[in-house]
Amino acid sequence: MNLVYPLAHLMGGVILLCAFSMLSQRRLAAMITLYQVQALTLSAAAFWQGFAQGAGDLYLTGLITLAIKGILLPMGMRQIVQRFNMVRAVETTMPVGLSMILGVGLIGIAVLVVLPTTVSAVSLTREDLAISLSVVLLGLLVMTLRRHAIAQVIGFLSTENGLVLAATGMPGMPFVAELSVALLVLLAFLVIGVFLFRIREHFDTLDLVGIEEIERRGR
Amino acid sequence: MVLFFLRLVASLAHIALVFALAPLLLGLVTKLRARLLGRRGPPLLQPYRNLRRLLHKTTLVPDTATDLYPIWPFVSFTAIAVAAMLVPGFCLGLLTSDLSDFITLVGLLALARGAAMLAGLESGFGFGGAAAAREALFSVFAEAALLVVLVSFVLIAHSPTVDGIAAAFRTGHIGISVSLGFALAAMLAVALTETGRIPTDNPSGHLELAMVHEAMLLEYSGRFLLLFEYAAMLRLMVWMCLIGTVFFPFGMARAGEILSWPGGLVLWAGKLGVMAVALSLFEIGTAKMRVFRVPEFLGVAMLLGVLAGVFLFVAARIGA
Amino acid sequence: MNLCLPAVFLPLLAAPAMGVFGTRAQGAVANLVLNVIVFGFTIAVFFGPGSGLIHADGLGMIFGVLTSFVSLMTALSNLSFVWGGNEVLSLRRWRVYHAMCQVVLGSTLLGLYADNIGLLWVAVEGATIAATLGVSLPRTASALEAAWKYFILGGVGIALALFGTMLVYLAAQPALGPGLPAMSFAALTEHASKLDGSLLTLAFVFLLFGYGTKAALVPLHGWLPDAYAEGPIPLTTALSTLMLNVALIAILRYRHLMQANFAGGGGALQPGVFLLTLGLASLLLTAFSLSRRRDARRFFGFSSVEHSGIAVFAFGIGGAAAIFGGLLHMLVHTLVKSALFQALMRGAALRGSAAPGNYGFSHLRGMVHSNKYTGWLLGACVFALTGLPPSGLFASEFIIISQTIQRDPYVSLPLGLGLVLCAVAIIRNIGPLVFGHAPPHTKHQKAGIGINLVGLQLVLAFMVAFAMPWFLLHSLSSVAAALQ
Amino acid sequence: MHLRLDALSVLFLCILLPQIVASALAERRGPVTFWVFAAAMVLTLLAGDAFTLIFGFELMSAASWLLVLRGDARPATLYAGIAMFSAACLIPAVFLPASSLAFMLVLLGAGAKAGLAPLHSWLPRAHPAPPAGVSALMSGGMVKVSLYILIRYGFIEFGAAAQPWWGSVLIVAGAASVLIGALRAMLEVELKTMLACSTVEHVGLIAVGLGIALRAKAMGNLDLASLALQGALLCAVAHGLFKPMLFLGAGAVKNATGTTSLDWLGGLMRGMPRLGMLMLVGAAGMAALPLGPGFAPEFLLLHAVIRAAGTGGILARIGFTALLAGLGLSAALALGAVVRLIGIGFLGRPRSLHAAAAEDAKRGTLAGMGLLAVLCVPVALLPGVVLGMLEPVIALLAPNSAPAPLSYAPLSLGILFALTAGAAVLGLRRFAVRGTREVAAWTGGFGSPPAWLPFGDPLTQPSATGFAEPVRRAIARGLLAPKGVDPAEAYLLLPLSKVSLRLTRVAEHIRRSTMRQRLAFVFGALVMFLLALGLGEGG
Repeated sequence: MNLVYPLAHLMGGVILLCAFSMLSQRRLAAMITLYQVQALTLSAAAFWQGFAQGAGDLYLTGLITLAIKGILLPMGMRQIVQRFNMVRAVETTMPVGLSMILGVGLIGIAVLVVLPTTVSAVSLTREDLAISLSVVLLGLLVMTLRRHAIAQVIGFLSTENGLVLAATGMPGMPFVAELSVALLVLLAFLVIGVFLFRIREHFDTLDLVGIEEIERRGR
Repeated sequence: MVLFFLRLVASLAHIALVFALAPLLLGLVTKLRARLLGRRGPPLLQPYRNLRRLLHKTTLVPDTATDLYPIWPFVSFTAIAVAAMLVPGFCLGLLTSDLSDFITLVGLLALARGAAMLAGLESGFGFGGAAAAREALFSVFAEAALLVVLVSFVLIAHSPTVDGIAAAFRTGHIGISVSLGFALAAMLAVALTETGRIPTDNPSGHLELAMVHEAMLLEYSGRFLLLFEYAAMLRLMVWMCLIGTVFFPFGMARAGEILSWPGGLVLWAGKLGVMAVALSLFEIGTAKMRVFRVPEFLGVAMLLGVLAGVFLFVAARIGA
Repeated sequence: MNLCLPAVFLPLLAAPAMGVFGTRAQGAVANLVLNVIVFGFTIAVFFGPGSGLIHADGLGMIFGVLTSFVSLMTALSNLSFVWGGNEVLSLRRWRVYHAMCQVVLGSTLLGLYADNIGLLWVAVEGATIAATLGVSLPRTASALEAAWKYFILGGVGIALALFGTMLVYLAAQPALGPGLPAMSFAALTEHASKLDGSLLTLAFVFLLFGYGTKAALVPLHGWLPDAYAEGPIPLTTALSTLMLNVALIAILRYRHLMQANFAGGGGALQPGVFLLTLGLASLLLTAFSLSRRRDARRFFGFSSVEHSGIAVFAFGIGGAAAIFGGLLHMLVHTLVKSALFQALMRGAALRGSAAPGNYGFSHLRGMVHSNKYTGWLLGACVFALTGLPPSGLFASEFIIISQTIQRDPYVSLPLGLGLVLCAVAIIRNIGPLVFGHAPPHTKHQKAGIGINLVGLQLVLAFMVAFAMPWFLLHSLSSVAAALQ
Repeated sequence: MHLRLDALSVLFLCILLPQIVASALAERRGPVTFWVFAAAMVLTLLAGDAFTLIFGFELMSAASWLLVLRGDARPATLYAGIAMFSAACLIPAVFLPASSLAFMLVLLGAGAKAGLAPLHSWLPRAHPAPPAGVSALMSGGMVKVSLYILIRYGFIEFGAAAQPWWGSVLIVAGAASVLIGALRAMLEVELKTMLACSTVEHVGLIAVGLGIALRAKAMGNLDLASLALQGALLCAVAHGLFKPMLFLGAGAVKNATGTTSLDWLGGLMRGMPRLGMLMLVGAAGMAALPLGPGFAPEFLLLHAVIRAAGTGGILARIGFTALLAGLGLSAALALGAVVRLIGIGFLGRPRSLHAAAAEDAKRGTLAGMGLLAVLCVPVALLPGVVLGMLEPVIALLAPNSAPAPLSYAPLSLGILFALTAGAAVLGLRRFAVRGTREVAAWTGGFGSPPAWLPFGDPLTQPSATGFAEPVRRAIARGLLAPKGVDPAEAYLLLPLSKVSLRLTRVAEHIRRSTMRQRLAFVFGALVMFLLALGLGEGG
């Protein structure tokens, strides 16, 4: 039997699982690990899709993903966590249970939105789409629920993973590699930004409350 | 041609009579009042004497008065005098009958009132100003009441002129209607206010704080005061003629037919006499009211006027 | 031949060089020269629209010229801004600043000329990153904060836009087959009715949110006021005019896809309701946010929110006339806004320094006492924003309102309410700002020759609205008809 | 953008032009804005299509707003708000088909700009702000332009769809304006504010006339319609003449004494006799006294009301009778206000050294006022002729109606006046003692004034406030909101401003939101949209 789609779905499922369990994690280190797993799975998925569709640039995408997201970024973030000794637990703004219920709701919405829409589309991309959409939404949810900049960055990164997943799932979509590179530039700036904030002594902690303080001062 | 001539004569006669009898009327009212109060009272012709005395007095002008000081008496007098020419007395169909629009009449009275108020303010003197302010307050309600009464007249008589209204009413088939009764009451109240009689003002009062009409003229003397006095007498005459003509038009002469004149004259004199008696009776019967009661008094009059209009409508519905 | 390519790539290629070499003065001059050349190219594009991935359709041509013109004006006023020593930046940052100006220009033009949805997305992303860097340049606490906000929110927007873009491809791919055609606006528009309508609708929502973030529609506008207020002011001009336009035009193009699909029975929803919702939200929230601003640049940032809201509203109303009104509104608003920000810069310069933080109304008030001409021009610019005649915006708003009445009378009530409230909130600042009592120790000074640029742009705005040259009228109306 | 000229626009141009000339004379080549303002009004009157009309109207608002702003910044915002509100009402209205909704919008838009109750309270604040010439033009001209739009759309454009109740609404609004305007004119102490209030009153009078005409026309009673139209239009003409005159005079007073507060004036007749005479003419018009320019319109309107009381059911009867009472009330109040203006301001003793030292107005002002005064004469003495000129307009507004001839003949009245006055003068010459003797006025029992008050102690003569006191106590308590505030402000503007304040607070709250909250907005909105989409497509 054809292994293409089952495997693709399996990997998609793993990625979604990572994104979902990020919600439940309280500690930064664990979130980073989850992200790493997610990225690695993604690169695998990219390779697999490239193999399945016989599209060369998907290999490139997978390579980039593996190298940068799977290895470099997690290392960098661990660095930050170590240096700014933030190994301690992240306080979330919302009890984990509630946030997970929200996450389930989001997945439900994603399925609700995607499944009826893609009747005519290639049936297989349908589930891929549902999965990647839920990954995107979950990432956004993490961004809005977490206080620490690192946590938010991770949320953003997982959103971006969802995007790449969708891109790889698109049958024969051109520019996938280019787009993922462009996204990477964005991520790079994001992480650099985090460094900037840390290096320059404007906010004694990355906790965005610092920013909000200035915001409160009016105007 | 003859008709026109007759009307001219009638008009002139009317004017002459009105102007000549106005002081007498005042004298009559004063006399009657004094008698009813058990006093002898001044002679009937006292008003004429007053006027003559004023003729021979030097006119004193306060140094704070402006150049317009002499104007106001003339304006006030002229407005009232013209009103007196317009309101028919003993006979209908005068030359001025077309001019005698009710609203014009109201306007003339307002003009005279305005001139008097300005006269009160002329020399920047406290009592005159206070009196003018009160007069302004009274006039607000008086004018409203008068206009409201007008509705029922015009709707019954289908004519806005006093002459036309009288002509319509004297052809008796309107009969006595409730609304006209209300209208009469309202009109009387207004008349009392306008002519400055008790209960709104006391013509024979001498306390500046209490006076309205007289207080506005305190700074005037000599011939200017004469004009004001004469205007006041004429005003009384005008109102009596107005009420007599509108509500008791029976027996009024026609300018066209000379034979009806004597009857008209007699009846007119009779009406004036009756009204003078009624007025003096009313005046001794009531006391002067506080300034801020007057608006209520006149407000009631206004309400009566509205009621008159409404009842007229109802009556029309019932009749139809 | 394709003249779009040089217009797009000249600034993009020059940017790295400018980022590395040159003093700040040289950078400013180079900036100006490049702008002049690019302006020439954008005009020449009318004769060489070209074809393929990057080519100019009517919309691209018109707004390309507008873009390069505005950025030329900005570059001109840039000279005095740079030489005026208004901004204290290290040389490195000056270089970055000039490079960023070029990147913004280039990527904006790319966004206008791109015929490929992916390319459009890349352009917008590049512009965003450049603008973020620019905003963070002053390195003040509030500037970094603003940049950070801008970056996070803009990043989210960009991610959503990418997702939408991919969905569009997915919707088109069955009909147009895999590969480039399924990403080309021309091809998509051609076969709009064959696309998968329901996917397209889903895509539109994401695109609306993605590009709506760039267009600063409520509730996606969170980044805007700070980003406007904290960056160097010439950049603010670019932000509030050029990038807004790109985003709006992107929304317009996708809206047309959807509308055409709906009309062709492709099963898409009517795009109108989404656009109307966001447009009205922007209008009404702005109306009440304006009234308490104490900083002029934040204030006018919010007014940009209002105006992009109006434009989106017009697109939502639909129909050739309304689209025409919306485009006209964008044109005029671009000119007026850039004039306004330049006038503000000159005014602040008269009051000492044009660096961020010197734009409080209390600091700028009574401008006529500093310089009569500047004061009156400033007043005229602010007044032009209210949309009362003789402002050019009157014409466009008039068209939009009349179309609203005819097509959708009920939404005209909130529209009118929002317009009135915004206009009142804007107009009440003119009195103090222009004629009020100047702060103590204000001397009457000479305004530079450059102040005439402001007048020039105002006059242009008036001309565009009331005495539109026939060819512009013709091409704009044909564009509107094509995109209805 | 094309122009048109028909009888209506010609009439309003004729109303407008003398004012422009007079104001220009008084302002002697006023600022550019002034001319833009004037030109915009003319453009509005000449407009041949909706765009031109709105353009001119808005340009007029904008220019006048700038003029108000230069005069006094405080009312400017309120004025701008009202102007834009009227724009927001008018622009839709001109596009809707003829319907009740469209007419109501026009009524709101034009009425707000014309100062019809309950949207009038900006007028007494904004009109006094700019220099006299501009105030004159705003009060005499701009208001008329708004009424022009009301007439044009109520009678011509929407004439086919007219309903009787349109007229009734107009009448009610007009009556309210008449009452409040007259009452406030009696109470205000500032000269220009008082004149502005009386403008509200006259706008109300015109509106009442128009309303009766609209109602009668819709009910098919064309003669009544034409009578009411005669009244309304003649009132517009007369008001357009005497009100600018009074405003110019007020400006001259301000120039001469530095104040327009009646409580600091007095005895100006000595210092500025010519101005005083011209003011008398205008005042006669404002008080609608016989032989003045204001009486004929009042006369016609009252007759129209009385005639209208005969039509319709019991409600109409009660309503119109009450309306008549209201008109009488306000007519007397207007007389009181005028007496107060002339008597306190120009007669009596000065209340301040400035007033004592006032010198007569400049030649330009006098020329402008003189021009208007001369134009008042035909309106005052030959209203029949003026009405004859109005024929085509009335034919345009109420087709195939036969206006009844005017039953008020000021000329013959005037002759009677002249005869009587002449007789009185001659009689006194003949019989009375000649000459007068100037004596010190009676101090009314007060002590002699201190030396530094050569014209006596101001406190010993009635003040404007005191003069209005009886009316305040007797009437204002009932009709105005507590503390004599205009009811429109107390019950309309104040609540609105409170609401907007609350909303502003909400907006501020949103603006201050932290970044996570802003992210949450985006995310929440997205989820909302997606949810709506999913449900919409699933269901």
